Amino acid sequence: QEAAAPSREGGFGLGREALPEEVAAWDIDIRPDGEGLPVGSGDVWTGEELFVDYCSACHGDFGEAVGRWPVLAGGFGTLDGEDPVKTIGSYWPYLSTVWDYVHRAMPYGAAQSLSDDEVYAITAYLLYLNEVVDDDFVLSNETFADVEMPNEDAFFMDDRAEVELPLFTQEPCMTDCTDGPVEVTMNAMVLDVTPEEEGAGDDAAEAEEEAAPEDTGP
Amino acid sequence: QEAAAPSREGGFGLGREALPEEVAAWDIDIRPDGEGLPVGSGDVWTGEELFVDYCSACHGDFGEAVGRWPVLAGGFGTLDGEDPVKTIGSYWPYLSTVWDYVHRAMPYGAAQSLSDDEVYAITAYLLYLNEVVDDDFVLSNETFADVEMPNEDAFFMDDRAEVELPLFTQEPCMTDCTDGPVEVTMNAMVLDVTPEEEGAGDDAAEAEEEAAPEDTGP
Amino acid sequence: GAVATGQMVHAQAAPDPAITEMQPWQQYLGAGVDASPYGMPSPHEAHVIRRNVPWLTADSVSSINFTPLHELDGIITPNGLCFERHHSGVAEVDPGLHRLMINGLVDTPMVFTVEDIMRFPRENRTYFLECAANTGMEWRGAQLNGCQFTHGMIHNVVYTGVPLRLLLEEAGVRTNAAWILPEGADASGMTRSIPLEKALDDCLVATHMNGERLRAEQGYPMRLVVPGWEGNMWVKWLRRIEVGDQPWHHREETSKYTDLLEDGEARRFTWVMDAKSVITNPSPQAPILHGPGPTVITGVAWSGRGSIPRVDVSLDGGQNWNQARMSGPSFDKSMHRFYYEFDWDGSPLLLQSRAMDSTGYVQPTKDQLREIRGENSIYHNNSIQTWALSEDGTAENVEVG
Amino acid sequence: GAVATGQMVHAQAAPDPAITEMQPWQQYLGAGVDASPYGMPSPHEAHVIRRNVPWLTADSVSSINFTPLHELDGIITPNGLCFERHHSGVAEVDPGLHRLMINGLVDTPMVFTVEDIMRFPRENRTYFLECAANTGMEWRGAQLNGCQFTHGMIHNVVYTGVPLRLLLEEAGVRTNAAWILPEGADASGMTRSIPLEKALDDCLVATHMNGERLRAEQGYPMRLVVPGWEGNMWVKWLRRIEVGDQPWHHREETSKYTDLLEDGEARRFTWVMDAKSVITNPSPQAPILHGPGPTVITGVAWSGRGSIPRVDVSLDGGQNWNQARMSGPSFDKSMHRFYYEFDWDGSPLLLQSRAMDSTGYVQPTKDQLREIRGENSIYHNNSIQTWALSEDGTAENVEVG
Ligand code: HEC
Ligand code: HEC
Ligand SMILES: [Ca+2]
Ligand SMILES: [Ca+2]
Ligand SMILES: [Ca+2]
Ligand SMILES: [Ca+2]
Ligand SMILES: [Ca+2]
Ligand SMILES: [Ca+2]
Ligand SMILES: [Co+2]
Ligand SMILES: [Co+2]
Repeated sequence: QEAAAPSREGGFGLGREALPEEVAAWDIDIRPDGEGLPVGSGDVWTGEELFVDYCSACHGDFGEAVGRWPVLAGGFGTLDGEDPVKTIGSYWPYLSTVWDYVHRAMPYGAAQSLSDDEVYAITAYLLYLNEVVDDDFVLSNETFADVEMPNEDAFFMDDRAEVELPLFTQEPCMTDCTDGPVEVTMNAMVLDVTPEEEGAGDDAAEAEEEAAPEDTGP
Repeated sequence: QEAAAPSREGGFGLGREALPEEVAAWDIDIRPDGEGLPVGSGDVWTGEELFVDYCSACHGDFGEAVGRWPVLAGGFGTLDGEDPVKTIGSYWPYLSTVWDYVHRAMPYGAAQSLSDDEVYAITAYLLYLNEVVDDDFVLSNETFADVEMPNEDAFFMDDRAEVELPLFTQEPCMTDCTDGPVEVTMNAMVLDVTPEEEGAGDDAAEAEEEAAPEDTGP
Repeated sequence: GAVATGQMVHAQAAPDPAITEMQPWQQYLGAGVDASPYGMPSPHEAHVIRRNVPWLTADSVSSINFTPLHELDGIITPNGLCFERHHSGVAEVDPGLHRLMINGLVDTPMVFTVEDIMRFPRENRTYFLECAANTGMEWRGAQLNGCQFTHGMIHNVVYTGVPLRLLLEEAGVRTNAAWILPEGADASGMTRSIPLEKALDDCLVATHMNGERLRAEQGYPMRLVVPGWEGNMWVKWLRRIEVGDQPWHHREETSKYTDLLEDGEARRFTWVMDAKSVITNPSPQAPILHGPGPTVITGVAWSGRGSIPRVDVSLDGGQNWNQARMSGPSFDKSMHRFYYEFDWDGSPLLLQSRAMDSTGYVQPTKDQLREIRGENSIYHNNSIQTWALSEDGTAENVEVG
Repeated sequence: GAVATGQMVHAQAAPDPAITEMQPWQQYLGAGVDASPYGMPSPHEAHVIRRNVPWLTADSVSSINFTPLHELDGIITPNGLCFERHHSGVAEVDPGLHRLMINGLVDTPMVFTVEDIMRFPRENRTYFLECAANTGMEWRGAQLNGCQFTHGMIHNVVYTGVPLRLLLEEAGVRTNAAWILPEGADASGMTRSIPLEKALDDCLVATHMNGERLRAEQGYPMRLVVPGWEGNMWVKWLRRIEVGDQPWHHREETSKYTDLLEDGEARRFTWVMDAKSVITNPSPQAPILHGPGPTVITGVAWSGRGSIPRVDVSLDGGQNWNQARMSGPSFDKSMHRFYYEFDWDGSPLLLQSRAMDSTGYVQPTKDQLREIRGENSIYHNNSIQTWALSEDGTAENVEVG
């Protein structure tokens, strides 16, 4: 590999200092400890109204989702089953992520169109839908720290280095590696969910319900 | 560099033997020693008629060329001057090249449409235009070997290895390499023959006559 | 046809008209040099395209398409065929209005224009970008019938870019800094937390791919390059980098890109892409049409931990293995091409490839991975793929046991 | 602006609306993954195209266009921008009707289909292809104002192909064979004589370029690759290879591609491309727009005799030289990228680059070449190029003395 492109002592003097207004315009990220949260608040009922107006067309009135749009509520107790339903309530470890994401990216197609108070209200409603708060809850920059997300402790740091690497870093077998000849145990052609090369075969669409694993989208 | 893709002793057994008719259909190349020439013949006057019909629109009745199409005749004594005119007569070392090229590629846009006798006749006419033969000459596979091209002996094998490499393979100078500061001696903008990036500036077209060096096409 | 090494397989009864008859292109003039200022593939290759799987996502805007690996060779993915994954569609950024801001734990918050970025020293590096969800549809069994769909969330590109380190040095990183948060200018405002150590090591702010400016769908005018790490982190349309002392745990590193295990617990921050390989030819979309005899098996392999000195190929579903021939340059965290030439006798085969990377890591079987991770983790399926080749040369995505 | 190393050059009076106002792409959805099955560059890069010089040739069909070197970075030329040189236009060959014949001094004359070729072992190699006439318009003085036109008859591509050696072995080359004559399937029936030694050494019959199938204008479905040798020999739409004991002295190696010297004699068979380099940025089509201060000079260098370990850059027309920084992989007979970063003080400069190849050959000045070759040889002008950079950042093609 070639040498890295050289640094210059004291920098190159390129670019310019960002003005405070500019940083304020773009610095919208929120952290689990609440860093980044603006002053503001919103209650569950206000949130419900906003959600029905702006969100339910895709996510359903109760976060149950319409069609294949994301499910936002429920799914408790499914994570260790056959068909895990990962929602804000069942899966998300931090409340800050909800506020940050709704504010930055939703409603889909009109990102950053919600006011801070609206985001507080919608987030409160999403907590309510997920049974994390009662219907009289008011989410604000001040109550934010009181909310604990149910699944926070289920996350742990990548441990592949300890758990997998020793297993998978061994001299590979070259001959007679299996107990005799191997057999086919499952065929993709049985499922028939692959898009056809030519024309509009609607096999795939038909197969959706039966075959598409929940939430295997990238 | 990686190792070369491996040969296989006795070959791979891929492809198939070409049939004689197939080789005959494609094996059209002619060599200076006449190898490849079909039996046939044509005279200068027949050649003139064919040339006027099929070739003169681009190359002119006498090979003098129309516009920027290639000049095919004349140019004698120009090779060591300021504006060399390289034609069949002034430059080409071998007669076989004329036969091969006219047969393979001309007339431009209707390649390989001429019969062998037509190619013999046209080639005879091109030799006549270039003062290599008299007007009663008949070119055939048999008279072919009698023709000597005037400039044959002017060609010699690439001698850069001996003439240039020793000169240009020396430790390069890094400081004070010239007799003091250097000056601009010629500017491209004076010529103004570069196509414009936007729009149809016709500077280039205007500049053609004055600036385009004869025969610098690639 | 009979297998015949070292002797003619076919004999020709009559002359082939493709030879004895003059084809139009041998006689008439073709298009001139002003016809295609920016060229496109031959019309005969019109089937070589990115394809999407409509049922995978709710719409085609927050969705993915797939690189046609089975139509490519060597290690470079042409820009027009690099798979796309967007969360709010292709941002059509006007480069004159694009800015890159660095803020947070820095001495001076900074703003750079595209032109500013082009004044820094730059590097040229070849890296694969693999979506962590590549092969994700295959955890529970053989599902999609074609390596474009099973393995096509990957591309391999030569980037030209400025080391992120130089830009961070320009702002002056504070001593308590430990993480960065790159952010995209698209409507999804894509963000990921990346350890500062990686940011200062080999990340690039890329402006060019495969020689030309970045394509819009790959982040024009600038994207982050995070060598060897999952594609979602390679933030496109990069507009801001915040420096901080803690990770942000944003949506793409909590709701998504965490790996759910069978007991309901989940790995987070699984950044590195494990070593992986796939046979691209033959494969379900690229059957063997020539019958028995000399046959080229080829495929690609890569590792987020280094290079790929070796790939093995099995014809019998993993019982026995043969070392493949590696071809083309071997770069760290880049795709590698392998070939295995053999005489096919026309009998059914179970084709597999197995990559070994420069750390000695050997690509596992799907069962080995399932043992540790279950079937619900979606991401990071780097297991060995099996294609069942039948007597007629067609290939199918299967599992074996 | 003042030159200021290590301190902010610009201060911003008022907030930049590009930041404080929401841009449409930050809010609304862009195109989905089904919009561009084969992608194209951003509309903002629509000026990055191959260009031709209408007055150079009688028509645009037997003509040439030029790679926009000043818009590219790294060493790969994207397929859509590889310069084109045709003698009868782009042959639109139907691959199903394409054949490759080998005849002449062989044990068995052979016919191969495209599919047959794909069954041989193949290699991946990166090579430059330079037309021998590249820079040919500059022999008598500075003429064309832009490196696209002065140096753009070159591209650098990763090829996948079968060693020609394997195909010749299949036919069985007779002991008296010494030359081959590759022939194209286009209407010019392009032919060149190549020594058998080169044919058996490193020539490829290429089927892919930069990962995908060859483009029509580059010889689809197969072209000859003749590493380090002049582009005219890389026969496109390759349909036949005759093996013989003498060269053919065909039109492209007598009338053309012979180098006329001042005394009227001419060199023939000048195959190897000498070491060469050019600064691509700044250059006449790519002025410096940012004013004084940190500036990146970049360019490309190559040699038909090996690799390029070193390029020097002069700011004063060749009086003094500075070693440039090489970047990207260094392959034999491939393009190399160099950078020279410096602080421009805003004064006029005379920019030059000088390549040194792995054999120790140093790129000569134009006067050095003229001394030996005169001004009439058209081909093989590998001399040092000068750009005059003025105070306003524009650059002009000049000669110096
Ligand atoms: C037109 C459809 C649509 C509308 C309306 C919409 N969303 Fe979404 N939502 C989506 C899509 C699509 C995604 C996934 C985006 C991606 O690919 O990253 C999503 C993702 C989400 C997620 C993350 C889900 C997860 O599991 O990671 C949340 C939370 C969310 N939306 C909340 C909202 C809220 C709140 C609103 C209204 C203010 C809203 N959405 C309006 C389509 C919509
Ligand atoms: C429509 C224009 C046109 C016509 C008609 C035409 N030619 Fe040409 N000729 C050309 C062009 C263009 C070239 C150069 C082709 C190339 O780029 O290789 C050429 C090249 C040649 C050359 C080689 C010139 C050199 O200096 O290398 C010869 C000889 C020639 N033509 C002979 C003929 C003959 C004989 C005919 C008629 C049978 C003919 N041409 C008809 C356009 C034409
Ligand atoms: Ca922040
Ligand atoms: Ca399970
Ligand atoms: Ca907790
Ligand atoms: Ca012959
Ligand atoms: Ca002279
Ligand atoms: Ca003689
Ligand atoms: Co991960
Ligand atoms: Co030459």
